[in-house]
Amino acid sequence: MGNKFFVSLAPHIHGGDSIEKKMYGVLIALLPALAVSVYVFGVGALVVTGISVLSCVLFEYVLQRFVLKVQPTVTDGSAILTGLLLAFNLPSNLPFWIILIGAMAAIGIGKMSFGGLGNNPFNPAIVGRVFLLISFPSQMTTWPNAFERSYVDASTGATPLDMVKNHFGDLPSFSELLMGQSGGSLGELGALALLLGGLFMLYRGIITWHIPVVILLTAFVSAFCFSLLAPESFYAYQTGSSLGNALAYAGFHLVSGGMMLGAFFMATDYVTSPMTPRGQLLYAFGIGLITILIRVFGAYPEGMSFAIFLMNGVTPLINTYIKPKRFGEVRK
Amino acid sequence: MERIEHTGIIERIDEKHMTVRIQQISACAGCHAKSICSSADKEEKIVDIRNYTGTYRVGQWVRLTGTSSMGLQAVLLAYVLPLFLMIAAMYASQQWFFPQNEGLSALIALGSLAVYYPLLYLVRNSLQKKFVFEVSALPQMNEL
Amino acid sequence: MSNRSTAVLMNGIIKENPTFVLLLGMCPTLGTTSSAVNGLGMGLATLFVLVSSNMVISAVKNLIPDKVRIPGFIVIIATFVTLLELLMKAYVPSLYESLGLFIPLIVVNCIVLARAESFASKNNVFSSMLDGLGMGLGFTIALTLLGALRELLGSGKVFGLNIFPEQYGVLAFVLAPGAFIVLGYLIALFNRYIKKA
Amino acid sequence: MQKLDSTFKNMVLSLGGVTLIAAAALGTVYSLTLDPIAQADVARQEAAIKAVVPSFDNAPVAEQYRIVTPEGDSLICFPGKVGGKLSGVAIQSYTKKGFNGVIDVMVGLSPDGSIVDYSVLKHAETPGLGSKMQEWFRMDKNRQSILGFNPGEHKLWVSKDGGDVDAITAATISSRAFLDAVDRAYRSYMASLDVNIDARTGATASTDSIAASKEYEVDAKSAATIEYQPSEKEEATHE
Amino acid sequence: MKSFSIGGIHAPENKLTADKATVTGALPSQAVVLLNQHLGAPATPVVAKGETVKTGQIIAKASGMISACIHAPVSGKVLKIDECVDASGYKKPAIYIVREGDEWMEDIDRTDTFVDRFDWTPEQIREKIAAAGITGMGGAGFPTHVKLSPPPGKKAEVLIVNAVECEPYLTADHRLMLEKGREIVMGLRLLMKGVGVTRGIIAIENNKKDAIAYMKSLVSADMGIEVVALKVKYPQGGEKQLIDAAIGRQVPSGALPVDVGAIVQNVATVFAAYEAVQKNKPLIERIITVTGKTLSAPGNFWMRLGTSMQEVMDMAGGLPEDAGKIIGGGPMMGKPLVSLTVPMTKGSSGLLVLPNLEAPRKEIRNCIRCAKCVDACPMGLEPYLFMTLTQHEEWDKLEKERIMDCIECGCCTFSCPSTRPLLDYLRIGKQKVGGIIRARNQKKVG
Amino acid sequence: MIYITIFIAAIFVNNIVFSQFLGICPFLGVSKKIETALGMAGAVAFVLTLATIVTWLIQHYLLQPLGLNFLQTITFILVIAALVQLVEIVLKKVSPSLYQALGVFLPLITTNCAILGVAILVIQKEYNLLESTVFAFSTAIGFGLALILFAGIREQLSYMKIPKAMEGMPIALVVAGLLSLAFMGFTGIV
Amino acid sequence: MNVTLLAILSLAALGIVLAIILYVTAQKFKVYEDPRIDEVEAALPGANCGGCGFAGCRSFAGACVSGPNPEGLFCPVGGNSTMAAVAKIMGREAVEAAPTLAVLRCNGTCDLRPKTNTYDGASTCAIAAMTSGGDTGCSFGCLGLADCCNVCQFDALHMDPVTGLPVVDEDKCTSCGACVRACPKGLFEIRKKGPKSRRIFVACRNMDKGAVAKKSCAVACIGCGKCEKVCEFDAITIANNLAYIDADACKLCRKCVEVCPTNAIHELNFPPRKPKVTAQVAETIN
Ligand SMILES: Cc1cc2nc3c(=O)[nH]c(=O)nc-3n(C[C@H](O)[C@H](O)[C@H](O)COP(=O)(O)O)c2cc1C
Ligand SMILES: Cc1cc2nc3c(=O)[nH]c(=O)nc-3n(C[C@H](O)[C@H](O)[C@H](O)COP(=O)(O)O)c2cc1C
Ligand SMILES: Cc1cc2nc3c(=O)[nH]c(=O)nc-3n(C[C@H](O)[C@H](O)[C@H](O)COP(=O)(O)O)c2cc1C
Ligand SMILES: Cc1cc2nc3c(=O)[nH]c(=O)nc-3n(C[C@H](O)[C@H](O)[C@H](O)CO)c2cc1C
Ligand code: SF4
Ligand code: SF4
Ligand code: SF4
Ligand code: SF4
Ligand code: FES
Repeated sequence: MGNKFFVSLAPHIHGGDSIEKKMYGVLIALLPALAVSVYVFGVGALVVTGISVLSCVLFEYVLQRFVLKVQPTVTDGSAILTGLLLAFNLPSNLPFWIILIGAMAAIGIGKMSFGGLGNNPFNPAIVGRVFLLISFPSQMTTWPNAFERSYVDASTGATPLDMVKNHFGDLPSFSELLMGQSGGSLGELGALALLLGGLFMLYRGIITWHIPVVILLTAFVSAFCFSLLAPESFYAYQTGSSLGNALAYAGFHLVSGGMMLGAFFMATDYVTSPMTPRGQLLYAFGIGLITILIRVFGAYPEGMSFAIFLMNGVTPLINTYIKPKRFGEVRK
Repeated sequence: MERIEHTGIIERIDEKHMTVRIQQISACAGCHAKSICSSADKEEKIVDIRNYTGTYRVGQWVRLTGTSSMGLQAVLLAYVLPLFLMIAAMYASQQWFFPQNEGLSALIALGSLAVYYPLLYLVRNSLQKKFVFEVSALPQMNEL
Repeated sequence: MSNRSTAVLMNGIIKENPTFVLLLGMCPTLGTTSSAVNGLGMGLATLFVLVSSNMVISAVKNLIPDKVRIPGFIVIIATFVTLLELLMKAYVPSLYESLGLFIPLIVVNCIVLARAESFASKNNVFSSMLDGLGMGLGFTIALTLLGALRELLGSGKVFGLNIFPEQYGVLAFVLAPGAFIVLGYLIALFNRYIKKA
Repeated sequence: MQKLDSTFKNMVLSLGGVTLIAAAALGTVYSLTLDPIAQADVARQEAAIKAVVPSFDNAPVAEQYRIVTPEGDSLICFPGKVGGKLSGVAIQSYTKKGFNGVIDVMVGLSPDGSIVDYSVLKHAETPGLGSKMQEWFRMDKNRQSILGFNPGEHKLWVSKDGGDVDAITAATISSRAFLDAVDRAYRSYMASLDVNIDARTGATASTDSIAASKEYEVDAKSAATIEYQPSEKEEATHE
Repeated sequence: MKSFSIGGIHAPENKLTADKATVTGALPSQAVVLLNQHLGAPATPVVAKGETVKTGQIIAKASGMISACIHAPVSGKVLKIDECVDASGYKKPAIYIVREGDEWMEDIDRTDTFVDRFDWTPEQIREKIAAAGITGMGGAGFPTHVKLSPPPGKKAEVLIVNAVECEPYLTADHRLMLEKGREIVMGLRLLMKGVGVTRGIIAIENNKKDAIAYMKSLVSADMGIEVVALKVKYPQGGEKQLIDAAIGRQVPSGALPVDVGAIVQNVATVFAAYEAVQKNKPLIERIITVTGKTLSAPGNFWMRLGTSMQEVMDMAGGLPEDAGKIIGGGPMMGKPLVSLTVPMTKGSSGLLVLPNLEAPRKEIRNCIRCAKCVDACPMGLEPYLFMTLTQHEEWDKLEKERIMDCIECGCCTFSCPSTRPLLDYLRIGKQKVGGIIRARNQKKVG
Repeated sequence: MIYITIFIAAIFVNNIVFSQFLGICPFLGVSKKIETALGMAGAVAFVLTLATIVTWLIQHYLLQPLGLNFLQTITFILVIAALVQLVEIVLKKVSPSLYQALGVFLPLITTNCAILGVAILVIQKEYNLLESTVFAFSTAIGFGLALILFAGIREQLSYMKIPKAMEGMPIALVVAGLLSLAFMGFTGIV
Repeated sequence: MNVTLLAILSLAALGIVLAIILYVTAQKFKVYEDPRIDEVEAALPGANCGGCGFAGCRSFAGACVSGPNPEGLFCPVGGNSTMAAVAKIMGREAVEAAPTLAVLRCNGTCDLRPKTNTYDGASTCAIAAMTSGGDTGCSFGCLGLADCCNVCQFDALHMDPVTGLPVVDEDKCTSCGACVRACPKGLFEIRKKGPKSRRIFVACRNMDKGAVAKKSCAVACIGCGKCEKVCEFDAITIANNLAYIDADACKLCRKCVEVCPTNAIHELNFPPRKPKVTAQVAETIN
């Protein structure tokens, strides 16, 4: 008989795509934003990011190795990504032990309880973030001012969203928001850098346009409508006309807070977003709307995380009821 | 459409009509706590089957199949519609007819049910056609 | 104590632990365990109702015809619950306040009726008391444990005693999500280590 | 003994019997606990009053009366007296502006309206944040403490909004709400003085304090019709 | 440029042998002729052990409605009628012929001359095709004469020639067009007449520009034939996808192409039809692409059916040292071969050797729900779901999710970043669900 | 306006399951399949609303005038139990086939904390009749929402390989916890 | 006492109304359920494996209670003792069924059946069977990917890493038949346990001609017919180049075992024989 050939069914070739390619692609896309936050927050940003990434990777390794007793898969990059995105959702002066708790919540509760990559119904980084927000509200809602570049002892200030919500303070200008010169979490600044990363991911085919575009669109339109309906109760840039105010208000929401980060990097997480384009549209619509609802009416100044979190919960239903367009489905 | 299946035992057979007793109500059948659960009653249910085909005998075990859409429709007719009716009746009564009299409004709301269910009773024949179960024989040992 | 009595007692504590194994009475379990004291209080309140209703039901079981069994039991249970309510209001008002709605809800706690149905209505008064005691203890232990754990994680205290500084407390654990999550992991641990053994 | 059969007669008798006995038992216990429950209620209120009013030798709970708020509803006021002379009042106030629902606060005011002490009765604010209000506003740090404040002389709102009180770190909402409750107590109290120098309590409101409450004049007027309401036990607390 | 509308992938084309003119292969010393080279019932042998046969002589007759005749690919003596391992890895009945010389049946025109007789009646055309034992050469192996007689009440409007050859590596159809273009056009006209349609389309993917140009030069408007260039995208060759791409109609689930008025035939089939009608030549040989990155002399060869793959391989310089996987057909749809003893059949369009480095599959990882498989699926299905449902044996749900629509193209497995063997499980699911459906239908009938 | 506030608050802000901790047993028990969850949601909505109206009547026209507030618990539970039975009888009379379809699909919800809890809550909150009804109805919607979301996730998880120790109830509870975490986002919306 | 009186009156009234409602309900709803169904169910093992041919233990219990004749009703998991208990509840004679067990009819261990290929597909027998005949020359033999072990609810099947074949744990196997249904090669057979658990069977399903079979597997049944000839009880038949031993006819004389040239016939749980013959075979199977 001689030769021993490999035997397995078709297809016999593979496109060469891999989890690593996707994950590291996202990591690369996040680098510009990381650079902006290091520029703005200095060592604080680096320390928080470092602790977060390291602890996520460590927890994942330890849990897989010693608790679940499976082959650790930390090299696939998803834990690094979770760590990085978690860090992007934290203030740059957060005490290290809180970051550790966040990483534990993200990886331990949010991911490994379900058996690891691919099984988690909720976005782990968001689980970590919201868990911390609920648990340490004061630490999580005091942000260093921009250009306070140290980890400890930075003086704290309000984020632009805070100011809008509570009607006070001088809002940073649009261009400042775009370039990242305002206070907030690590990844809350530099809308432009985030957008750049998002475009890179679109170009590389890591994500599709559906989710980010629809989130931004819905958020813009709904913020615009709210502002137009009750101009006096919303505070943002004053342009003179109520239409202009509404536009400015809606525009402000797009470039402030976690909107860009959420739309491009967190809502698009494969595992927790719907499988079909149609489903993704619905999901993104929900995120956009809930975000603005929370920002406008809720107790929290920022609603992105909660919106994604909630829509993650709806994703299984979307997947059950919204099916891809089948070939041959009646269409005239 | 997803199927709900039950195994039951044939109680009685007339021509073109038989009565099957099913053992455990659906959602509780697989519950770990069914043996001590009080919130769900564990009465048996009798299901009438009309227009079945095939031959069956009394005492035979059969499989009943319905679809869960059938169940959902039943819930709609039995509960959801009257619920809305009740709320509407109450709202109307409070808002327009007897704004002051809460007791009366409550009675009117309850009374709306007393109208709804008799209406349902009038259409029971068409309901009967809607909620039909399929019977099929269970495999017996010797057929395996 | 005889072997059988011990078995009846232990059954409720370990083998058929109402919280960890049967997963019954989840509402009070989750709703009242934001601290160890509350958990203990709720546990004891349920224990009281369980033991007394079990005993009474077992005593009168033959006087109640089968078909009105359940409502009869409910009346008996509800009576004890109301008694408990009145007594707590009078003598431990602060605990009553913090347990709130969950005291009257003991009536619908599945464990109570379930034990009445499946044990007390078939056994003698003494065994029924033991059964109620076992179940009640199982419930109490579970609730106290859950409460203590949540209190510890959430505010660094157990029964109000500081274990570590409060500022390190992870608030989420005393809030609603913590209830579900901690219970989830506790059950996992219970399954893994105690039920097997 | 044989189990009773499920005949109609048996069923009705048995269930009727069970309910009968149950009702009898409950009725009895109810009557027995009526007093202890009422006492417990009083004790609880008295404890709260004691915490906020310096000292009294009367029975404030028994002497409670209602005062009208500027918004038009009423608060319960417990007068504390030493030797028949008003030593302070405890006012059970509330606010709906909390981070998570209603906050009930017992505010102790001296006869002239300055804040003696306070005690948060009920709230659903976040533990560790909003819940800090129990201690925060009596801590002598920065501009946290409101004890001894006379709201007529101080700006009883948070410094962020230009007031004289520092908000709880990261819980401005709760702080605003809390101060709103205290303020309501103060205003209602002052208004009650304004309209009617209370003969019953025997207090003579100092003219100063009335003058200090000028700001509230408009409100006070609108609330002019004050009704005295000898309280009933049943009508215990404001929900 | 036109293409089908949902999903699809673009794999590296690797058409190594596109410019290698076909070479007529050596005659085999022994031909092993399998009795079911087609879909449907195996043919019934009509020769006995020891009998002498001529090339082109019928040796097995179609048995039943869906079946096809089989002819001797070589002349010689019938050694035995026995079993032989085919590409599925299981033993199937076959006729073994030991070749002696190459003596053809007299009525076969073996010359290269182009015949353009066109006075056949449709019946004659269909009969000749049936007699020649022609089955689809694009893969499925459906007896062609059956396809040419649509069920009553259904009317074909257009005949589409499937010349997209979307599989990577394979070039057999491409070469055939370049070398036998005229014959193909003639074959198409005959087939159109045979089914009674006036419109013909030759669909070619845009990576075969020379073939597109050449075929365009051969057709004229009065024939009713047009040549359509399609965007390169796999699985354009799939019947449903091709119809969508060529005429913009989607065949509904469970329906046949004729339901939207189309019939699809592979180019090689069309060529075989030409030969059957004009030259009386049954289907006994075909072009096979023998290819692989490490082969010393890959190429396209005219080979007689029944030749063992070993001998086919020898034409291309023999099996390379590092051969890791041998595939009968293309890399996306082909069957893995357990050995080279397998004989060629009517559907053998390629023999591909993957080197050891590329052969083994990668480790299976958790599904990360990236939906790449959903995006890639040309049928608009959810392969990831099929795999889990199959693993959980949820046959009802699988049916509801329309697993039976899967055309087994492999796009899903190809795209999955977690290298999950989606199609493997899908096949199990299809098999089980298909069985259940059949049982149910039978019950209804019975 | 107040009704809208009650409505939103009961569904999102003070969701009966995620923040009030009522009705957890059916929440955990009847959430393995989306469709049963849907059915259960409808049935609970009806019973909850009906029971609330009836108990409200009893409280305001019977217990309160007679000064028998302390009999609240025992009366309510009995009335609710009887009510559910009554509905069954009526349904069975009205259309046996409809009744059968229900019985095969859903368990009978006799009593659970949610129903008794809401009946007591509306009394405690001193809602008037219409407010009580809206509150009961909204609470039921909130219950349905929670149940259906949860069922969706559980159905998805049932196809995944969950670590052994976490299988079944533990993971369901963790999911419930995370959902309740997500629902905290609605804090303060009304 | 006023309150108490009121309480008594109203509650008692309520109680009576309730009693009436319930009475009516009870009249309308309760159906008589044979209490024996519960009893029988309690006596059953509760594995709900379906081995009896019914949807679950309760279905089976129902069938036992209602069925006019107990024939054909057998719980393979509980076995005769359970059936005896059931019969007792029913007040009937138990029908003894011969105890059975699953046996594996393949003996092609790794060393006796050389690999010819490397199977590289998804790790289940079902898919491997679909891909090719398997990665050895024998397309009838065990694929070794443990589908059978995975379906066994009773932990009675385990892959032997050395032989690459599944091994039946005689103590745990309940002969539920799940493995029989799961194996795509049909290698399991539920077979009479035999006295002292002694069994003789042909551990092979290869239907190739002798020479071919022999080439792919050293212990394949080559259909030579020696066993058939030597069997005095006509228990052995040969069809398609494969011998089969009828368990009912076999008298466990062991003659066939000795004559089989390829050691394809297995004997289980017999006392060791005088040295000489195939000790090795017994080893490989157990
Ligand atoms: C009030 C109530 C509580 C229930 N509680 C549980 C429970 O805690 N756990 C459980 O697994 N099933 C419980 N069940 C049964 C489930 O509704 C359901 O029938 C079971 O999960 C089986 O689903 P399956 O058929 O998908 O296996 C309960 C049913 C009811 C009516
Ligand atoms: C989980 C969480 C709980 C919070 N709880 C409260 C609270 O109880 N009271 C409060 O005033 N603010 C609370 N906040 C903060 C508010 O959302 C808001 O940020 C804050 O009141 C703004 O005031 P600041 O200017 O003091 O930060 C909470 C925030 C979070 C994240
Ligand atoms: C995924 C897939 C890809 C296919 N690719 C081709 C192809 O490239 N060329 C081809 O002729 N047939 C291809 N086929 C076969 C066609 O669907 C169809 O069976 C064939 O064109 C019909 O022609 P025939 O009967 O002449 O073979 C493919 C089938 C499938 C399912
Ligand atoms: C486009 C994309 C976005 C991602 N976003 C997140 C994220 O927001 N949070 C996170 O924890 N992981 C994210 N990941 C990584 C990974 O999917 C995630 O850890 C899984 O949810 C873990 O199972 C992302 C991955 C990709 C490819
Ligand atoms: S193999 Fe089937 S499921 Fe996969 S992509 Fe092709 S058609 Fe879709
Ligand atoms: S391509 Fe693979 S990983 Fe992505 S969804 Fe499909 S099966 Fe899952
Ligand atoms: S070995 Fe087979 S027959 Fe025996 S218990 Fe396991 S699956 Fe059932
Ligand atoms: S016996 Fe059958 S199922 Fe078991 S491993 Fe072998 S081939 Fe697979
Ligand atoms: S304890 Fe609340 S529903 Fe069971």
